[in-house]
Amino acid sequence: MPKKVVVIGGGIAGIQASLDLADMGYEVHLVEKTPSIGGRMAQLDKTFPTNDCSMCILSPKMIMCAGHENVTLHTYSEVEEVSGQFPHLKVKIKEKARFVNIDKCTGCGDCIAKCPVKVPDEFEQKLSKRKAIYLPFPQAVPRKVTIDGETCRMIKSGKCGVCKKVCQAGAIEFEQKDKLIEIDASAIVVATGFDLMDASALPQYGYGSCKDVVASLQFERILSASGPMGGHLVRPSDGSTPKKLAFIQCVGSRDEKMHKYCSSVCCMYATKESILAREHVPDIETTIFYMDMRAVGKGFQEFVQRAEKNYGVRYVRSRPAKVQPARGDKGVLVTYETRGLAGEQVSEEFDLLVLCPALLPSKGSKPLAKLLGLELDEDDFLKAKDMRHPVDSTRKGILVCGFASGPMDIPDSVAQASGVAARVAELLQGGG
Amino acid sequence: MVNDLGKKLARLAFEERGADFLLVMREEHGNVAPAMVSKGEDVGVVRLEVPYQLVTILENIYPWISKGKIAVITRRCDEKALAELAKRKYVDDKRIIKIGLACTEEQIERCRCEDPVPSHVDVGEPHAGVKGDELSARLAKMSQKDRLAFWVDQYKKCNKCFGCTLTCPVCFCDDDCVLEERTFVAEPSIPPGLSFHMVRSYHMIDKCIECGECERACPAEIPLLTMRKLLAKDMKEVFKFAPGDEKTVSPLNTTLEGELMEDECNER
Amino acid sequence: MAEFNPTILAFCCNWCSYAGADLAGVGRLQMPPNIHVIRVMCSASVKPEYVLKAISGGVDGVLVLGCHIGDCHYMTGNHRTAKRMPLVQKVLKEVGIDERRLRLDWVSASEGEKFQKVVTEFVGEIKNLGPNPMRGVKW
Amino acid sequence: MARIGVFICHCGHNIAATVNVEKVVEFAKTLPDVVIADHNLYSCSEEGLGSIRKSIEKNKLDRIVVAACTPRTHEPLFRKTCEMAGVNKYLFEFVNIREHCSWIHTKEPDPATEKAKKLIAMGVAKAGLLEPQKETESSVIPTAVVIGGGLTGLTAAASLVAQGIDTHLVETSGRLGGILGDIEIIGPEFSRSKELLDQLVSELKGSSHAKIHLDTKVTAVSGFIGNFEVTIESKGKSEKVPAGAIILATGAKEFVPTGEYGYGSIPGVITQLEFERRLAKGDHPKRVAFIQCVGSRQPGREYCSRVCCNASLKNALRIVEAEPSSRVSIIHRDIMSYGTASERLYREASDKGVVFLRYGLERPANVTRKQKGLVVEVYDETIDENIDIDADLVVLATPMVSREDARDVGKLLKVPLDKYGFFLEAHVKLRPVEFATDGVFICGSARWPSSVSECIGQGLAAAAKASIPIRRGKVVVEAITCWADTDKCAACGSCVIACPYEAIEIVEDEDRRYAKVNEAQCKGCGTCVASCPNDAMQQRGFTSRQLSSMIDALIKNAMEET
Repeated sequence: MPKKVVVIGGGIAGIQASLDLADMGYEVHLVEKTPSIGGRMAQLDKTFPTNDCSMCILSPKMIMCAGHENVTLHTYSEVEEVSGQFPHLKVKIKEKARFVNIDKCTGCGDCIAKCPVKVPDEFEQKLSKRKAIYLPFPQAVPRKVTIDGETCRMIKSGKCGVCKKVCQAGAIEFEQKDKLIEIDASAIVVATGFDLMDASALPQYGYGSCKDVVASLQFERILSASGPMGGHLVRPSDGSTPKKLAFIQCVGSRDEKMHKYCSSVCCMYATKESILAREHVPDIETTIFYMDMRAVGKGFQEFVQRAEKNYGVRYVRSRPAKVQPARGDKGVLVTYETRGLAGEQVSEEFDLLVLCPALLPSKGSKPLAKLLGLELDEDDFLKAKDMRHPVDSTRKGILVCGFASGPMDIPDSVAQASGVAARVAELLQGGG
Repeated sequence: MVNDLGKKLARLAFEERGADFLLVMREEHGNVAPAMVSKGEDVGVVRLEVPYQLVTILENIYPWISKGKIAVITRRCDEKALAELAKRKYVDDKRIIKIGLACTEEQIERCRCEDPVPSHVDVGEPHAGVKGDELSARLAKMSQKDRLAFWVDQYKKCNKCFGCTLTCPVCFCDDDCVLEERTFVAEPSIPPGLSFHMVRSYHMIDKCIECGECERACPAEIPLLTMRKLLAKDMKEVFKFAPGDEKTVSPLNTTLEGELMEDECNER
Repeated sequence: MAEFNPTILAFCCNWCSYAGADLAGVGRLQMPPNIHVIRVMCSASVKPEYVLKAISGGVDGVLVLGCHIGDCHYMTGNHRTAKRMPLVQKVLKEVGIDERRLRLDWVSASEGEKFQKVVTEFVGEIKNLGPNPMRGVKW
Repeated sequence: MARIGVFICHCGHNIAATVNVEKVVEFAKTLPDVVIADHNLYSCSEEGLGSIRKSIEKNKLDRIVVAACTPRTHEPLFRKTCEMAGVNKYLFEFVNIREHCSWIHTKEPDPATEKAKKLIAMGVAKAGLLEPQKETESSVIPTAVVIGGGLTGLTAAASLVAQGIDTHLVETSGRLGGILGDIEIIGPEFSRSKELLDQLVSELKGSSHAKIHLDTKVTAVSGFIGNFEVTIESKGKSEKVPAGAIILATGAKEFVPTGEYGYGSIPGVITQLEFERRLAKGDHPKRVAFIQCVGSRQPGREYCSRVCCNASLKNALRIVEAEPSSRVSIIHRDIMSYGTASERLYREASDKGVVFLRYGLERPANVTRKQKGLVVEVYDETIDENIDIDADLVVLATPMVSREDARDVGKLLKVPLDKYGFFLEAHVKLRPVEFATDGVFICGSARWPSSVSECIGQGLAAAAKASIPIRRGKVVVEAITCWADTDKCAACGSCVIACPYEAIEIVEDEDRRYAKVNEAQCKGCGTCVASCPNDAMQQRGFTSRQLSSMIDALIKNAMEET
């Protein structure tokens, strides 16, 4: 009878931890709050510094994870309650009603085509709309649709039910209720990842007030071949192709008033997105406003140099003071200070501005920490037990990996995820 | 009895270059045939006017000669063939002693050979190579349609005797050639159809050293050498590669960056 | 006579191009129905012999699709493909078959549109070239 | 002769609305060796799978073709169904008529139907030639070898033994701890490295599973995942260690300046590591200037070594905290205090009066010796001015560089290095601690300069990866591997060069030479197959006969149609 491990969070860290634990022979229950695993990485177009296509390398892992004999996916689910102590933890998981029988659903999408309700698409960072019954993204795992009860007419008002009519598999079950299941777990892995800070918290940067100011993850979707713009780099205000592009780094991070820490990955993804922008629009001119260019990983410095030399990216060390609409509601005017004591204020116009906001521990992680009885560090990331145990939480038998434990890029998250698997094995072997 | 040429070769091979064996063409009862000798007095009446590819013989007998240095009469194309064989570890060039033979003008003509002079001439008068191949020029002028018509007519004459593969010095899987099977060769079996010839063309593209043996061996007189020359030209254009130099690796064995696929671990 | 309706063979690598083709399907991206996909693990496993056999058998065009250089699931597999196919084109050219009947291209798992574009272009090109002349040849 | 069953899926109307399934079924019945062709509304539904299973049993089918959606998601499902019905799962062939047909030709039902027919004809042709496969299994020696006794290697070894796995730790020097042994205090938490190292060493020494080899180096490695033989040599004595997995944790070393800023000529100009040793001895100079990026982020050594800024920040703080009146400056190009804790160090340092000056590659600082001590002249970009700094000590933060023995180790294990001599992982994003060669793993600063917690994390990660084959006790390889037909092989070696995984070698039999594939190493890419001039190389499930038969089927059906 294999020991059970509950992994919370179905992003790349959670997927990797699950795969390694499953390969080690543990029975893994992977809990993901959205309808599909994949997490943030699924939203990325390419990955730095190799510009590998993100989905190309992630999708096989997702499929492997779902298909693994030792992995049970609980998507669209959340951990409700945890009782007991290591190695006898009782984990209550709420499988939210998706009003679809996923054993019957074939993911054919007929229902989606017919659904009359359109709502902003979270996966596409609200740049486009999805239906009330939806597949979060084409490569979703499991490839099963979900009805979002908040917006579905039938659920809300009992009027509609088109999806049920068109579904030949008979998979639609409006009467479905949330389901509670309990798992006797020996250990728990937390990999809840990150959310972007809402940049409108800093009005001076014009997010929300200027149409042509987007957050970096939105820009990532704009660049993506499978994104809302069909892989065409256009700006929101008028759908025209931007010729002058700017990035502002450290929006709300490395900031005494907001978030003090450095999000670790923004310098690199901004550089990547500038390179990709050039590949979309050969004559685009990109400027990156930054504080320190933190290119500390393998091939990162070379990547930045390549951006500068071969892709005409201009790096300006300055923290812009303010952003306002340029002409009417099109384009933006960025005001920043030039270098040196005698540095004066200059204003420069750009067609499109990308903000790189602080990356925060995901919204869910604080309540989860409370529920699990875990300490947070002063930046609200899950605190590590001590120097010797960087992937142990402050509570025995509960491990942490990926961005939930602090800002880090994909390879560091993956390494930590595997590291967590080792720690679980040590603990369950009776080790300290 | 040993003729003067035989004596000269014997001296070169055994006395001056310390060979243990000498591979030559010699005359016996009115026939000229390859022979392998280990002593000067056995050399016999050597005849080199027969344009036979001794390297092909060498390739076949090499596995049976476990040690000793072998002297072989090498034309320029033999040298190249040896290089290609050495690359694939079929022969150990340290065990081969080359006795350079310059081709006659008439032989050069027949092969439309651009590069006929061996690195070191021991026998024969060196003659300059000839530029270009008349048929290639004619084909170049033809329309695509006529070119196809031409080759289809030629290939229709093929009766699949495999002379081209058997006499080829760099065609090394001759015991059991894939072209003898149906896998890539369309019905009907004789003539074997276009894929037969295109597949062989592809197999030869990074090996052929333009010796012309295939063409001479072809009873149907298909201008096989011309096709080889055309593709050799293409190979040069696309990858700046010409077979026959032991140092340069076939582009088919390298990555786009050009380094060997095996990376550093090729001390195998 | 009826409009020429080419028969086209496509080799797609399992990790990128086949996935890209799937994505095109999921996106309901419409394209001409002339393409017939054979799935291989890597574009580097496509033997030039397949291409030559198909063309001499009368197939009007062959498409070889792999991961972008750098994305290959097997590190440098697609480098090999990139080296082989140009030579196969030469073999075709020299016997008098238009080398454009073979096309090598890269399609990633997220490039459904690219797959559609490549297929549509290629079918168009083959239509312009007309039927494979080998169709008529009797041996 | 094969008995093929063809099952065509409507996928609701996803396929059926475009492709005339009934017609296709009738066509499929006419194909060679097909004994039954049938259709389901949803082949992947419980009842769909059930009917396929029944049909297999009833009609004694030995080859199964399903024409439906994409194998990338549904193949495992149908393969399982075949196995349940007693048919080897490799006798199943998938034909994609949804993503690759009905969905992309919605407006052309007739051509789509014709295309579906051809695709199925191709699938049936291949299916007829499919052969049952056994997934190759090889045993695994339940022992691991960890090369390198620094922090990372110790962590990996400690984890393995804690998991109950016999582990050999091989260290070339006479002491454990590596570079960390020279460092007293670890940032950003200011914990004592000795405590950390002592804890790790005691964990190891306390375990019956651990065997520590000091003053020992690896001289040879043979074999493959599960069955390595590692030859280690100590004081002339050599020993062969059989192992299932190998972890590489050989670390890196500090770059020793070649005269930069007067290093070696001007006393008082020292490296970070030399400074660490002084601090460890308890000497706390009052006026210290740190110069960052000495020998890194410059032509020839472009990379940022990741840890140096944090080291300087940590030591700067140690000085000002020991003596608030101390004057410390950090002369840098960018402060690389990524993440939370390091950025906190940066803030604290500035709050506590550490002066930060920014120089550019084109205008480096200059160090001279005056009677009152050292003077550093530096042009500060931020305020656009030249500044002179008096100092008792100038600390050069130099990058971590690869050890001189890295390339030899790489050759022994047949694993690649990057241009700087750091080891190259299998995939920079998703396989950070693995090599392309199965069973060999990489972690710590041998891969890339890493902080203490990163070293520990990676050491654990490598331990997890290494433990997996050992726990399973066997290595199973999906049967898409390649093999050489020894009768046809002419040993030309093209495949040996082509294989990205070093899985093929030319072996010598008494009278002949031929290629041999080590299936435990083969990943089934088939690169060798296409490189073989004589069709001797074959890939399971993708043999040249199978694929050629698909081409024949296409030609046959297409040419008849026109």
